[in-house]
Amino acid sequence: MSEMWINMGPQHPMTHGLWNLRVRIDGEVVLDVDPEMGYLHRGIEKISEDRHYNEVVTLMDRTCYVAGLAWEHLYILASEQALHITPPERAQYIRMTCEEFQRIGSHIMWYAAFVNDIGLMTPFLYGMRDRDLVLDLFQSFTGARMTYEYMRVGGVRNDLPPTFTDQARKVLDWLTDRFREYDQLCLGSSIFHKRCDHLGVLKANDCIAHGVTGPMLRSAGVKRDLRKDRPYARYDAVDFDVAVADGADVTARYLVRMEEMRQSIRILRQTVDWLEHHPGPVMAEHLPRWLGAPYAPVGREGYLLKRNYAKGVGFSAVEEPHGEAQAYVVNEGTEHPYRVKFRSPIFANLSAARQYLVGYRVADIPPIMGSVDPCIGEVDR
Amino acid sequence: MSQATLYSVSYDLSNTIASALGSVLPSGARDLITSSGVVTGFAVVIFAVIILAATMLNTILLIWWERKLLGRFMDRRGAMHVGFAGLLQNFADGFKLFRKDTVKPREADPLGFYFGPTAYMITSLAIFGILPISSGWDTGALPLTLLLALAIFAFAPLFIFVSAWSSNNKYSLMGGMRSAAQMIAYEVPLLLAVVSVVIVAGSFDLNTIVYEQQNYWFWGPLILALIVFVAAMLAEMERIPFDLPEAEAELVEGWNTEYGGMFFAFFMFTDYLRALVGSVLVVLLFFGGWTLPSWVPSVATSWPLAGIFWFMVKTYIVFGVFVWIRASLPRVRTDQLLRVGWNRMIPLGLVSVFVAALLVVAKCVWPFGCLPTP
Amino acid sequence: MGGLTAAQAPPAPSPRNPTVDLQLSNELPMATQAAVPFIEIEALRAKEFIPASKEALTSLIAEQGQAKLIRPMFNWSGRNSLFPLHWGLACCAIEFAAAFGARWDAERFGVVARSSPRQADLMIVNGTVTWKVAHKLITLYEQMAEPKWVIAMGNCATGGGPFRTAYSVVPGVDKLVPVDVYIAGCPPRPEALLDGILKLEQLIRERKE
Amino acid sequence: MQPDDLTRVLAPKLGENLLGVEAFEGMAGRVRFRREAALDLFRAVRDDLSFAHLSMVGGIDWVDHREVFYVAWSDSARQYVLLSTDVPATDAHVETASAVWPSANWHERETWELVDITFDHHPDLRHLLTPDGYAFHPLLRSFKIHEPEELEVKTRHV
Repeated sequence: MSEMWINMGPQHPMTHGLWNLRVRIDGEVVLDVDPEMGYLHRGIEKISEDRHYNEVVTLMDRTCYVAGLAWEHLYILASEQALHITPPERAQYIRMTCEEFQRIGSHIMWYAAFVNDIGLMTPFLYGMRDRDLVLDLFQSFTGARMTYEYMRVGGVRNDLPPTFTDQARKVLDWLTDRFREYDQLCLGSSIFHKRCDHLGVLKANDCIAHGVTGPMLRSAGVKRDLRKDRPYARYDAVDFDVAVADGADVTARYLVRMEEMRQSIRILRQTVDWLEHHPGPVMAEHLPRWLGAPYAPVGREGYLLKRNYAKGVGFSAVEEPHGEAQAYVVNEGTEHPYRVKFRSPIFANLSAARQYLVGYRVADIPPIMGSVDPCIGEVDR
Repeated sequence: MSQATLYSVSYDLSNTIASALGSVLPSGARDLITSSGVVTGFAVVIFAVIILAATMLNTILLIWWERKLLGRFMDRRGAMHVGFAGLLQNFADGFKLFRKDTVKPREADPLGFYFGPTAYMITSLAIFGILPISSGWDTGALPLTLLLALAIFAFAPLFIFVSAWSSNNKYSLMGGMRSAAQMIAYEVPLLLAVVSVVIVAGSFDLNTIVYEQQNYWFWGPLILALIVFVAAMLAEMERIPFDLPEAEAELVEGWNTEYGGMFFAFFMFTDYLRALVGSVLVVLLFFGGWTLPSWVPSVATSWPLAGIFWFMVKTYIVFGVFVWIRASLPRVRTDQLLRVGWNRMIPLGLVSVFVAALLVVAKCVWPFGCLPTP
Repeated sequence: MGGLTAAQAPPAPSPRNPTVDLQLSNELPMATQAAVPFIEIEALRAKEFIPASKEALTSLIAEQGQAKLIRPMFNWSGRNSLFPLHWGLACCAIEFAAAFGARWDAERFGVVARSSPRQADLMIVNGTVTWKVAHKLITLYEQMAEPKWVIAMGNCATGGGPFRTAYSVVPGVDKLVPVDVYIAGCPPRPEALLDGILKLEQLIRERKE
Repeated sequence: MQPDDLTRVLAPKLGENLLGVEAFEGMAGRVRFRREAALDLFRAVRDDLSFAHLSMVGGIDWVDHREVFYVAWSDSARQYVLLSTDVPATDAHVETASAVWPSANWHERETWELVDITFDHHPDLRHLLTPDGYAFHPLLRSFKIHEPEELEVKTRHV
């Protein structure tokens, strides 16, 4: 068979989203790849310019739809820096709790999609089943399963319900057992090791040169986690380890993500304990009225009075489930951000696709791309 | 009381119809209708129709069985809402696919595009004409039924490749090439496993093979052959972990990507038909066919059609194991699959042939017992 | 490389709809994909290449006095076995996947996702449709064999949703392909998706085609 | 690492092309430079200050001029640094950073198509997010947001 280009996407079971991987193959060997993005480009950075600070939160949920709360957190941190607002401590703990639960939810979603890529059908269903527990927990205090609109500049929208801590502990206990089962289903199978060991190798130097972050970087042995290296919210107050592996291959990424979920459970046990014993306000005081409204359904018309408050530039970086996400918010003294710029970790991880795909086989593309965990919403924005 | 066989049933039916027709026809025509040649020919047609209907019904039931079983493995229920417990779901799918348009890509070759799936289904259906399902329930005319069944079974990669090539789709082509490579590679270990059974039984006739298992079923001493046979059969049936030709993750739907409507129904149907053949062969070769061990009280086997009943039960259990494997294993890669086939399965098959030869020489093996004396 | 000739050149572009006018036809404006060979579709009904069966079928239907038996059976089978196309656009795709999970189990209703458009009856547009993917969406729709249905899942597919004002977003997938059922929600819960599918079944039953 | 440390290393290398280093909350500092010295600055920041990881490249349209900013991370200092340069709106181009940091490749493609800033000597300056041949630069302030125009709703042809 001579060389040929095949389009894997935009409608292809491998893609987990809307993108096109153009692959040049010779027989079954991959010679070259060219990711083609932009099929889900919704112009979020542009329409943010037309929205209030709190209204942009709505878009953040949809930017990365499997890690909505992490992206809300990212944007809120940058906005608060740009607007010179400090949230109360309880709000910070609630945000941490949200982010860690979101990390578990996102990683379970990754697990479900990834095992489906290597042909395991049952764990997909198990993953979706267990993820629903996390979503139910979110639903108990945000009212939504996936798009929460929960965080606000200066705090969070509402406090947690009184039953939250008990439910959260139950979910954590259940998940601890289930992760053992997940490992049995994957690592216990020699076919899994045959498929995933020494596959999609991206060494630490290449990772750093191509801007790859998150579990992919940690799987190459680089111990970088923004929660440790540049603590935001109250991550300096909780105790956890950074998950690292050596292989730089698909198995290593699997191990890193599974370990991260266990560490998230460890963090969550601490934050849930803290939340149980420290009631308090969840919204900063002395906010401008349009920012402080707890349910913040601020229409454009009623609040367009020109106010005079300090300009500023905000920058935040968050260890999102997929890697390092960054936001850059420019505040020019109006109700709308002047410019919002986001850095998506998967954007960088996918841009290095040529480094970790070329030389492998067509059958290896789904596991490798599955281990990258692409979420196209945040790539295209 | 002579046991009713499928052929005797169809012959009686044919005879009844012929004499009924003959009584209303003029004498010249009556002689023709009731002549033994016409009655026999008609009996063969009835015979074929019965087998065809039973096979189709069984295959559709098998799909239902897989869907329900797979659902239970996955902590859900599977088809529920069409018919009782979803029993009619597959009929709905079938009717719908027959009604749907068949879209042929302009660049596709019409001959191969339509011929491939049709021949694939017809050849696979033909296998059931010669497989015995109970004592006397077969054509009974062939001493080499097993060999013939496997020969027809081996046609499939050709037709798959023809249809994949002529759909003019890159994914189809890759799926077709994988399929051909895999099926041909696993043909050899499959036959080696079968040869070990044949050596012990001393015959290619499936009736004889079942008869030879009256003292002990062959899966015990020939466990190696069973493993090789099941692995090779999984590859031939293209089921997980060997479902590379239709590996959903990378090759959209594999070699049937371009097929929709009726021809897609042919493909789906034939896949399960072949799964049925695989399960039936496993039961016949290793699990005593329609017989039960001698310690089972005779009340279990003394009623009519008991042989068919137990045969079906065994077949569905064996297929359940295939579904279990599907629910719990990932998919392997093409090169790994071929390497396992040539490097592991063939040596194992040779060892099992050797074991079978020892078994024949020893005649009696503890704890299984002795082979029946002819 | 084909490229654009003068005759094919798009009309003056607007920032919102940068591509040429999208029409439902076999001749798609594949301006951005001139180099990629493009399989054009030729619909062949099953009865056309088996004329005998066509004759038999039509006479049978005629005999049955406008379909006492055949049509209800086909209608029953069509509405009870809807195979959606397996593709994910955006947020709703996750809920689409959740609907196949253990808690909702869409397979109870005979809904099985197929990866190939040839084998799908139902296109569930689960997410925001951008102008860049509009061509691909129409191509996929055309690749599906009749009879086919479209469900617009979520606010984005229904009318643009929160991205309605964005420059790159199609304000509703019904501007590209005919839609049978709209499901509200951002994203709709899996129950809502199942409800939409059951609504479509009802629609097929009432249509009596 | 403080802004003074940045100045001490960068000033001898860049001379007058270094416009200043400001403090920036949560970062090592914000380095303003003239675009002529872009490559020298990138090399100095990567090699001498060990900011080996370029995270983000973005552009801002300030109507009268445009700003390009880069965010880089240093594993040894565990800090980010922000580099920014102004380019005139009529002649918006700057040297590519992808020769120094390969990760800049896609970020610069995105900035080129959305903010209309050309990156000289970029290896592969194609459209990334917008369709090929898209003639607009949506993140410019002159590109207005408005409700979509009415389009014809497709119905099923019976």
